[in-house]
Amino acid sequence: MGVFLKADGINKSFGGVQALKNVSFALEPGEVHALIGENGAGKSTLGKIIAGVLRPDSGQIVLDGHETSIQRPTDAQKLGISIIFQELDLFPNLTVAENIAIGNLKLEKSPFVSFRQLALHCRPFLDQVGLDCTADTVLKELSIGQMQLVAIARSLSMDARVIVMDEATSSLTEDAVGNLFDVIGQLKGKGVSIVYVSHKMDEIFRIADRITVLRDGSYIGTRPSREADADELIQMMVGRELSGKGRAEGHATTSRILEIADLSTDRLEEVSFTLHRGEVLGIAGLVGSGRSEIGAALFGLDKISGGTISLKNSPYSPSSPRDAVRKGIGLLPEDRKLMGLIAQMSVKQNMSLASLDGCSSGGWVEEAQESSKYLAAAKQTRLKTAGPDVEVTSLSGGNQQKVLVGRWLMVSPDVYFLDDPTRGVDVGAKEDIYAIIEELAAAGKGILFVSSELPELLRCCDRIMVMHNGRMTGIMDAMSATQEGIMSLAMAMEGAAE
Amino acid sequence: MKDRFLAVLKTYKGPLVLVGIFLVAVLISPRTTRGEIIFLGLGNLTDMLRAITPIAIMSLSMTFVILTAGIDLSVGSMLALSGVVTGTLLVEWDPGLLPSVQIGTAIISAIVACGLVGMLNGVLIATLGIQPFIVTLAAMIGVRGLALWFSNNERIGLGVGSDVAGSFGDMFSGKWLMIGTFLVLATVFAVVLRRTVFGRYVRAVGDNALASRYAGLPLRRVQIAVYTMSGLLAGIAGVLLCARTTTGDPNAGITSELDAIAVVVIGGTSLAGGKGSIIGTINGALIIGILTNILGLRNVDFNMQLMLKALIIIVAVALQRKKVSN
Amino acid sequence: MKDRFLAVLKTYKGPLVLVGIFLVAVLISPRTTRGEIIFLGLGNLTDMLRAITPIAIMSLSMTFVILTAGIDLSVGSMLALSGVVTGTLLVEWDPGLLPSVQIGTAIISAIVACGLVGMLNGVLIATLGIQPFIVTLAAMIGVRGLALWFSNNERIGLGVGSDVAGSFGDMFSGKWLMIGTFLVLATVFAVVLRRTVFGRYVRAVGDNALASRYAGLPLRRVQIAVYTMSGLLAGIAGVLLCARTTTGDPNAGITSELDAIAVVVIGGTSLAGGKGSIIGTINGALIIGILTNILGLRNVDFNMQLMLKALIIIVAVALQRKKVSN
Amino acid sequence: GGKGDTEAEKFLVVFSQCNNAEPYRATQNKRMNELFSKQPDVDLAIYDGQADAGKQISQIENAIRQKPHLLIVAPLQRDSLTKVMGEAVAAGIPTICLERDILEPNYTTFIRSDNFKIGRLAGQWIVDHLTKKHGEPKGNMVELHGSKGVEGAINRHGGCADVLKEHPNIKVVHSATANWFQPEAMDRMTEALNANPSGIDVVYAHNDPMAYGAYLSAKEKGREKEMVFVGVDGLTHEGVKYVHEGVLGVTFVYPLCVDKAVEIGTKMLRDPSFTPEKEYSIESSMILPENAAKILGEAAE
Ligand SMILES: Nc1ncnc2c1ncn2[C@@H]1O[C@H](COP(=O)(O)OP(=O)(O)OP(=O)(O)O)[C@@H](O)[C@H]1O
Ligand SMILES: Nc1ncnc2c1ncn2[C@@H]1O[C@H](COP(=O)(O)OP(=O)(O)OP(=O)(O)O)[C@@H](O)[C@H]1O
Ligand SMILES: [Mg+2]
Ligand SMILES: [Mg+2]
Repeated sequence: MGVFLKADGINKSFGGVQALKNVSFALEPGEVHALIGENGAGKSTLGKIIAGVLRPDSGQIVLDGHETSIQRPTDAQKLGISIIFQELDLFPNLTVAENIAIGNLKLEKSPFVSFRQLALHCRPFLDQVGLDCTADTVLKELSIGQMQLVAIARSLSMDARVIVMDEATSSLTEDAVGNLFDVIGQLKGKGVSIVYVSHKMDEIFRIADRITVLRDGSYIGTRPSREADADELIQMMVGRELSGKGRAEGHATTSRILEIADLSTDRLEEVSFTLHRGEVLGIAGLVGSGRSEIGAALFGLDKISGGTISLKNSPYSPSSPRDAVRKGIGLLPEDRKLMGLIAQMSVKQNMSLASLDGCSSGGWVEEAQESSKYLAAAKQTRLKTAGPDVEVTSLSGGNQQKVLVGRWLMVSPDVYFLDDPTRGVDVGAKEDIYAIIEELAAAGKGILFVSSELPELLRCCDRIMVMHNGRMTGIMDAMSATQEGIMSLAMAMEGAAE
Repeated sequence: MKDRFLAVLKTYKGPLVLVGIFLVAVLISPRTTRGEIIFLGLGNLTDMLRAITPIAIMSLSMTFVILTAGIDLSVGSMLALSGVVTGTLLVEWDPGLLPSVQIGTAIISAIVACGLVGMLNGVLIATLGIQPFIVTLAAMIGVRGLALWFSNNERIGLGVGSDVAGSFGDMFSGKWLMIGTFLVLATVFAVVLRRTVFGRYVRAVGDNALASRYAGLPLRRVQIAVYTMSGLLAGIAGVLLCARTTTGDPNAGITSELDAIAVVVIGGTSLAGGKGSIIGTINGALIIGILTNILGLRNVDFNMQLMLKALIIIVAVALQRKKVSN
Repeated sequence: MKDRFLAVLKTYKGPLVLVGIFLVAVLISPRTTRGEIIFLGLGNLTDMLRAITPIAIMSLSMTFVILTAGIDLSVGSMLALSGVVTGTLLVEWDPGLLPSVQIGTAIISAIVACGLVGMLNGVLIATLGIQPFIVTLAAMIGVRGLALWFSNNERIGLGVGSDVAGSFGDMFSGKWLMIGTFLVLATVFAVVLRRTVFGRYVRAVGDNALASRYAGLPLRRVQIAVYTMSGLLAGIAGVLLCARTTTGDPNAGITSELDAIAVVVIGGTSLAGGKGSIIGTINGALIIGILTNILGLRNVDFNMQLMLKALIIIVAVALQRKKVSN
Repeated sequence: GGKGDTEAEKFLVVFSQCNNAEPYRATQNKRMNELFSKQPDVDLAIYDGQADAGKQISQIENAIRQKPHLLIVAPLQRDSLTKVMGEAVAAGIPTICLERDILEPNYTTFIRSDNFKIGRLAGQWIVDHLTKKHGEPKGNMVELHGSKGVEGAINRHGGCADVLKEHPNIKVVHSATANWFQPEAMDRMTEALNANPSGIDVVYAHNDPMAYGAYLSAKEKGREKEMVFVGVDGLTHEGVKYVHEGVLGVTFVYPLCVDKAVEIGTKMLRDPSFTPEKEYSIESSMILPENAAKILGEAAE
């Protein structure tokens, strides 16, 4: 088949950073073309240029053999190009339907709005992505995974010929991903092309026809996915061989560090489990199953309405996150932009934020102490940064995540609650994070590890508990667990619970 | 059942606070010698509505401005400019036109002048990227100077005669005309906000500016439009106030920007943008209106009034606020 | 070379604007009969500094408040309260103490009273989760009422005699005392912001409150602290103003909250929180100070002054702003 | 005396006005400009204190530095300006204190008007009016105050209350603060009317715009004949006009003091042998329908 959309010799720089260097990229009709690379390789930038959100410094977008002049997002939309943004840029106070319709030239032809028509219009797309909520739900009431489904529905509703999906599945669970892949299959049948950006190799092999690799803003190569193998792709991405280690060694002891009995909150019902020193306990479940809520309860964010917690063998009931930190709990939040980063602070200041009490005397920041602790944590996380004093937002996603991991390393709590720590993180950085988790376990910490990716749970955890609808539906040994077993527990009570 | 009742209570907190204040006003209202509750008299209720009208009108467009995460501090000065322009064109201009034509010209000139100021605010905010607070603060200072300069530092009296100026005063100070103008404008603004694409853009821009840009919304045009509207409504409020007081006063409306903002915020609109409604703003205007009226009827000492007002604003807002979310 | 020069220009935009305004002031300053540039006279420069001192002092803590993404509209009223308390304790209180002890008591009471008001603001904001704008707006209204009530609606004159009140006026209105107080406070605030844990927290809270909460920062304590500081500094400014005007005036400081906020924003601090500096605020205070001074020296018509001020504020801020990013 | 050494040299006269943005003050400024402009060798500079004592002090300090031949100060507050005016006198600058008192006689001469006296005049007029109306001094009064804590409001109230306290049957049934503003006065008066459905005899407002606003509110309810409106200030195009139109029953001129100041000031500039009195008191005059027309006619010339 012929080339349908072509990006030719694209250059783009932000201040001093050259994000794309003479990158070319071709898309055929009806193909799913994966775009992969490490954090900061330039994938999102290329996607945004295709979608008209950014303008290239030089280079051309050619569509159907015609040069285009895409100046703004609406130009791209008119040409049939739509995009799902990595950072899910949606409108929290608008309804689901309004989020889907906004900026859609076809739906906004008339200056007046009919809610009924809008709801009718949105319904099929919501059904397609499997989002079970009414069209007039206000967006901020959804969980992050559900929001991602809204973003997908929005781009489907654009009737586009090209859809750029920038890490569209980063917060989705297996069933939602399966759903999405069915939709992609149908779209392919209609000749729609998909640019599929992801860090999840298994997904890429499942869905992509061809795979293009970017590294440090440069084009490295394109492979048909049938002929590609993971090791080669990883080598193309990182420019060196990466020794993906196997299953982590167990470090679990029998000394209990955290015991939860019949814990209930507004969104949890009678959850009980025990965490030991040196243990990595995985938490699996579907979108909205209440995994994050366990962290919220532990960290003093949600009011506990029932049950008991004991931490290091003494009763524990946190009054605030500050109290939780004091008592030895650290929480790495699921949304790093919203709940993690202080955008206008430097890398070092972001890292030391939670442990300033330890780098100060009499309220004065001891800069030397802060710097040395920072250096240690940066080293442990293998942080790539231009320096300690650059703004944190100038880092790539994976490195931003490492900054937040480093923040808790500097605090060194007894229990870590890691909520999807590898979300949107590239393969190299993922390995780094797995390694850190193992080091922590070896040091006798207790770790709760929430993830939507079952393979990584199976790989890193000693045991895995499964959540459904705010309840714990099972807990199993990771050695003997299977993906199928976990999925059935995650969905088992569907219907029965209602 | 009880749950449903609680849910309804939660959704309609604003109106409930209003009803509460209304009931308190009824209870503490003085009575006539015949035992009638003065507060509840039709005359008093409409007086109350009219008194709050200029602020309430400005708070409608202020709601839009605040929804875009902006603010307009210049409305008080524009109100004064409008009154001064109206007054001057009615009193010191003798074009030999039909009175109705002259009155029309005066009104339109005043409103357009304020609209232009508002548009200038919008253009500076949208194109230079300066914070709305600072642009409209500068406009508040500068336009006050302009109004004083234009009127030669003097109040322009329209008189109560039957000449052009006097008949303007008669025509446009009617209770129902003022209240009616507000009701029409409120309906228009409510419909625009909820039922038009523009209204959706207004809410979107303040909710998430980056996402708006990504969605290809005409960010700048939306900003320019809301500040222009703010100017136009300040102009209308100024014309009405000029008619009601039969005076174009260059010192009118000092601190009324704060009153208008307070009405919007008491109505539940967030200064962070994105969240709010015209119904809420009407609610806020009524809360302030009733409060001022009943304190006046009871002839409460002015200083005590100030302290009570502070207290009631806090309580009214505290009662409406959502539970502090995590 | 040229690049470096441009880079330096970009980093120091604020001071450059200041230098520009300074140079213009020198150029357009009137001269004495002996040809000396009046603006540059030491007496005039220090007068200029002293004139801006009360606002400048309040703008220091206002910087902290705004860095936490808050705002404090009540500083003008607290300034008045402080003056009234000082005045009353000096004039109407006769405890038979040593004059210096009485003066000390008066000053400390005034500052503490304002600190308590500020703390109340902070507590309401931090615990009830009401928007700072509305809490401090209510405080602005209520505290004005309190000051008027406390002073029985009257200005309290300290007199210029050699009694306790008079000697307080003499002692605390000195030019160097006022300027010195400001310099000391400015240094303290700059150091606190840059070098302490608390300063770090202030910036973090304003940048991303949710993230600060997730990092276990004492969000509420930080908020309560900055509003308390705001009260304390308004109190200090009020004491100095009272000494300088030898009057405790319950109507002092009307609209000075806007002046203080303007100084902070002209100094480059963002009202969205998280970004800003004390150096910037000092810069902003000097820009406003010089501007007011030179317009006064040239005796520009007041209305023209207002319009020029508006223009210059816009230009000063526009010149400092970062290039609007795509 | 001035320092007009050479004939060619101009006289510099500085007028420190406490707040330009007020019609009464604007009228003062205008009148002062008008009168001094008849003397081509006088340069008049008007400084605006913007209702801020600190600012006015700084401006006078500036003025002292320029060594004017005559300094006229309309002080914002009695206490605040005392010291700096003392400095002016000490620097040898002939200084006129205009209209408002300061603590010490730190001036060459004081040209005063007296709000307390005006309040008393108004009170007496009200007593006379009510006596005429009811045969004895009794009746109901509404009082609309200027801004709380401001000298004018305090003394215009105080003077009136001083007279009324002798007449316990004259009751103040409603007393509200309208901050000198007409729109606020209209709203406050509306509330007063609603709270008192009948029987208001007098409305005493601390300035004419408030009195006028009160009239408009009463007229709208058809009750303007029920009561009489008393104002203060008597600016030609406001108070005098209102009285002439029958809107106000009476208003009391708050003297501009400017004519006298220019007369005395001119002598001080030009006649080295002239020594002004320490104080000139300018009496208020009463504007009644009988004399309003004449004053309007004079002003129109
Ligand atoms: N708005 C911006 N301002 C400055 N630098 C930017 C901006 N956007 C991207 N960059 C930089 O450009 C480079 C490419 O970023 P991009 O977001 O395209 O990477 P990515 O491949 O999508 O990474 P990730 O896998 O983390 O999403 C990075 O170095 C990034 O820091
Ligand atoms: N702030 C909130 N207000 C109301 N409901 C919420 C809120 N946050 C989450 N929920 C709801 O609570 C339930 C549990 O959400 P939670 O985020 O814990 O799920 P999760 O298992 O962590 O899934 P995810 O993959 O989305 O993180 C969901 O039904 C979600 O919609
Ligand atoms: Mg990306
Ligand atoms: Mg979650």
